[in-house]
Amino acid sequence: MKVFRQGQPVLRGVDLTIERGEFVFVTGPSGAGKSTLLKLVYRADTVDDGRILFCGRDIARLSDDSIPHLRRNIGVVFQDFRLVPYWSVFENVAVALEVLGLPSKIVRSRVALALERVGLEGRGDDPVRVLSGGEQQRVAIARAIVNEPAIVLADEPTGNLDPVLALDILGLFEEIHEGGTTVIFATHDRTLLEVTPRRLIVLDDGRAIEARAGLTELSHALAHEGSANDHARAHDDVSGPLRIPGYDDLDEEDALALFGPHAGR
Amino acid sequence: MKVFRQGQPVLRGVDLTIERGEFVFVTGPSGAGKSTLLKLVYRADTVDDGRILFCGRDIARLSDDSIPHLRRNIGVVFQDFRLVPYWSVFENVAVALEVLGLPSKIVRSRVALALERVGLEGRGDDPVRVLSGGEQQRVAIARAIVNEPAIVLADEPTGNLDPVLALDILGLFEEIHEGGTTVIFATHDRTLLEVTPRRLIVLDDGRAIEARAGLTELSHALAHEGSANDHARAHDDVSGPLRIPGYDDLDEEDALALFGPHAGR
Amino acid sequence: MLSRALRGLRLQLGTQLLSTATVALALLCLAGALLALENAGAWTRRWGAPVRVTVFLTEGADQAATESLRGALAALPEVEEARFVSSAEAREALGRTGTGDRTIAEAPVELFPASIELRLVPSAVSADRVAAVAARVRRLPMVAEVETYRGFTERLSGMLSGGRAAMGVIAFGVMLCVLAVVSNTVRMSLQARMREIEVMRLVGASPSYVRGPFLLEGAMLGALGAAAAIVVLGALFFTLRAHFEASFGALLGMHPEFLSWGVLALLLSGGAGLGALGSGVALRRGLAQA
Amino acid sequence: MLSRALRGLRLQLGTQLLSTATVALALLCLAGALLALENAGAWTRRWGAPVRVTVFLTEGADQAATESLRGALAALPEVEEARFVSSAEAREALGRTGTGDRTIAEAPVELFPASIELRLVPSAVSADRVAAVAARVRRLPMVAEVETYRGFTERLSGMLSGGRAAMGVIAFGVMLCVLAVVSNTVRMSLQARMREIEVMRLVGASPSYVRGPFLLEGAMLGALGAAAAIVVLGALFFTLRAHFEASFGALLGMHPEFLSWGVLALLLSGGAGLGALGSGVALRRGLAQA
Ligand SMILES: Nc1ncnc2c1ncn2[C@@H]1O[C@H](COP(=O)(O)OP(=O)(O)OP(=O)(O)O)[C@@H](O)[C@H]1O
Ligand SMILES: Nc1ncnc2c1ncn2[C@@H]1O[C@H](COP(=O)(O)OP(=O)(O)OP(=O)(O)O)[C@@H](O)[C@H]1O
Ligand SMILES: [Mg+2]
Ligand SMILES: [Mg+2]
Repeated sequence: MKVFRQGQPVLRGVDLTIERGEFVFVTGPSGAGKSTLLKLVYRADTVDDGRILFCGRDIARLSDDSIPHLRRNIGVVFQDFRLVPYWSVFENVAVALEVLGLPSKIVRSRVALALERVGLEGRGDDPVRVLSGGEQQRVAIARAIVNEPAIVLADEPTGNLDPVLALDILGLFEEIHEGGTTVIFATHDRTLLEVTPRRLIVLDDGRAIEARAGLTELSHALAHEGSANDHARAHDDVSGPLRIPGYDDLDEEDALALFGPHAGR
Repeated sequence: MKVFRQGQPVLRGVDLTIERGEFVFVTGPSGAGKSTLLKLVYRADTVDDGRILFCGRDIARLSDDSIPHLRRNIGVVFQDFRLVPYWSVFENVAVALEVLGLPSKIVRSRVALALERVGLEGRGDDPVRVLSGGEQQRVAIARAIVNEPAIVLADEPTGNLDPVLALDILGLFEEIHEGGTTVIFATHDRTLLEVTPRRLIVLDDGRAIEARAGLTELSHALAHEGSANDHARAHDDVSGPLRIPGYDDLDEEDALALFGPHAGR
Repeated sequence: MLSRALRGLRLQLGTQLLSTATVALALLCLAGALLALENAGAWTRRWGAPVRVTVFLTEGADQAATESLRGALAALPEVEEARFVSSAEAREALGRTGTGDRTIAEAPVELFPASIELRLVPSAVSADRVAAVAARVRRLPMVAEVETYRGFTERLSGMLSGGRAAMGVIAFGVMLCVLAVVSNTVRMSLQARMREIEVMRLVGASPSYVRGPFLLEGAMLGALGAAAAIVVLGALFFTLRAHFEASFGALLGMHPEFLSWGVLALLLSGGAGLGALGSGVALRRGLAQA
Repeated sequence: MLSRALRGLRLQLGTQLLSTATVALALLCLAGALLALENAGAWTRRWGAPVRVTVFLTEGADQAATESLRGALAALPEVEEARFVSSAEAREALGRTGTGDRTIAEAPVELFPASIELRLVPSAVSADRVAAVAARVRRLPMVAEVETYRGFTERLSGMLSGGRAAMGVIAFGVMLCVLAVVSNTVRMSLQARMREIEVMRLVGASPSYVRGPFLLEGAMLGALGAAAAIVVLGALFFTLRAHFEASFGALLGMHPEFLSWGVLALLLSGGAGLGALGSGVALRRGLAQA
């Protein structure tokens, strides 16, 4: 449960389990708490009540020292991009590898690859300040995927892209997902929800409703407040854990440091 | 014509006339130059070649002293919001009225009205830093419309909003338009283009293609590169004027100062 | 405008306090230099001008003639006071200034000629004028010699005015530094707020509308810094003066004075001006960008 | 890490230069205070210790006995040099130090007793030790009186050590100010770059990874400021000294010295340390937020 304003919790009674290697859409009206949910996962914010489990560990109770290890395994596309305006495109993407201490040769080749994947080849030297909205968004995406994290959290990653490019980018996330990465994709764009029959979580009024088979059921779920649809489950006001279980591809040392074999629930 | 990179002009051969009180959609792929086109109109950027006429005056040749007068008649929703993070919602909206020197009582009531129209009543005291993406976008919209300008330029004003809210906001712009305001609305969102049969300008590869009747023809135009469609006109590489003629509702003194009767073409 | 300026100060209180502290330190340097300069000036006036002339009388000059000479000398416009010093008094005075050498005190009185000590009006004299008076007096019958202490006075005066010039150079250098620092500080504290300026410009604020509160803010910041500097310097000065009055007073032969009200007012307004100037410079950049 | 720090310096060159200038001014104050303190210290040592003793001989003391006395005095461990001053020499010396009074030069030689001037080893003496020696010497047959200049020396010494204490207080105050200003300046120049810190934290940089280059940057900035301050102070000092050597040298009785290499190194490392400290304080905030 997360409360910002007295008596109006943003998220309450959210009880979700996201399996390793899943691809989940999160949607819901503006201000429903999508970004807040993602923030809780990468520990930019902490829950007021309840638990978030990642590999059996409660993220909310991670020590400050472990947060960097957590974040290195999570790639985030921020809704407001969070780029450094006076850094070049290259520097903005490379920073995600540099913090891992990789040699600059590897950094260069992997950044170039990531920029190519988002369609920004040859723009590496421009300062991000001068890029168009869509281009900045793609820089943010490149940064999130460049270190091949275990989970990618994408908060509205196609909001500034035209439909064709949005589908391309969705394809990119699908590709990443095929490599075993878990993707949590928050979006408003119904077109995207329509094209892929992925698991869908609708946040509304602080609750999570599940709609498993795309838009038709979503409309249904929204119209009937999730009660008439047998795929959608409305939850009580009881806070429960959001489970995101362990991954094999965590880098060994971090995984050990973070999720030791004796770490209980 | 606007050139950022040698040999690759962003806009070329754009020859548009937008009538007083029109409602125009501008669309096109990411990086096509939509934001740049709008920037040229509110003089955040200047053309390298060609003219932009507003009430018969060339905006590109306005003296620096006249720019504020121009901007007071134009409300802009910026793609990246351009809000001051540590100001409250109220202050961010009120600034557009304060620069006009309006008394604070009027400022308060008009800001409250604008916030109500975008669905943010009661959020006036929160710093915008803590707002969700969609809420920030609505603050930006409120600021653009609060002083009832002659033209509203909206750059991707629904990118962070859910479909229902996006339609609401489109309705808000329609409402403003009905009051005689010219609206230029840049968007990627096909749903919005579908619901209203407005004039549509597609920017692609530096040229402007007109598609007058919504999405069907737009798809057509995109597929055939604008040549097979008789509503769409492809232009030569010749730069021409973008005309935005005079409005009656300009505030008298500014209009005089800016667009004196003897001001030629 | 004032309310907008105050709002700015309030919102960025931390940063503003930091800049005020920096400005205060810079101005403290300046005020300190000025203080030293002003006191050095007073000292120079006190010691630099030839204000003392000793007229040595011939041996056995009679009492009445001596007295009439003293009267005549006292009547000169340049002379403030003329005092007769007898041989015995002279011996005693010399014994006092010596380094405890009792021998002088035991020397026969005749060794020390009587004299008339003239104290001149400091404002009325120049070295030339004194030399002319000395030449005239020297020709009188009872006068053995006239000592104008010219060498000593000139050396001291040269040294002091040299010191004063050095102080002036330092004060000027400090002033330049302070100007740079104050305007830089205000600039830095503005840099964090470029977004505000940009937004105001984008919604159609005229440059002067944007500039007003920021200039006022800079001026307030500068004045505050100056006030803090004055308070600190004053506290330091008066504490130290009370403590070392005796010794330094004896050494310098004068009472060190704090900065005059005029200079204080100048410092305050200078601080405000510098703050506004710094804001102005910073704004020119910010306004050009937005 | 160095390359990242250098990149930071390069990207924000303007701001960084501004802060360096501010740091330099602040450290200039400190270095100036230290310079004054060091010279005052030297002056105190030079004038504060009773290093001169005059042994006045009785009239008509014979040459051989005087010479043997001189030898005995010179053999004392505290005495560096013992010099015999004849009556004629004493008269001449007194005439020289006087203010042009020719009378003394004409006084009979007998008035001025012969003496032995002792120069003591400054490091070996204390006021008590000198008093003890004086008492012992005074009991010798040929000695009329022993002058230790005690009153004068004590007053001067008290005054000087008072002045030195005042300087120390000022230097300490300046140091506190400088500490505040340097760390504030580095903080301000960091504030514009919080976005960088935030981004690095969000992509999983450990606090120490973020901190490293910023600390290094702060240290380089502080050291650069200190170097600038030293260069400016040095230029000022040597120019002024060359100019006023003669007059001040005569007045102070010593040759003013520039800061020693040790103090210079201390200043440099102090500047670097302060810069790093300022960065550290700023970062603690920044890291807490991100
Ligand atoms: N730090 C905060 N303090 C107060 N309120 C907050 C804070 N952070 C978020 N909120 C509020 O919580 C609500 C949910 O925010 P959140 O960003 O999660 O919404 P969202 O689902 O991402 O919406 P959008 O689609 O518009 O981005 C919003 O009303 C927002 O104003
Ligand atoms: N100041 C600049 N310097 C260099 N290139 C620039 C500058 N401003 C814009 N560009 C480039 O011009 C192109 C058009 O930018 P613009 O912002 O107009 O695109 P857009 O149509 O708004 O795209 P989007 O839908 O992604 O917002 C982009 O490739 C952008 O990188
Ligand atoms: Mg959000
Ligand atoms: Mg754009």
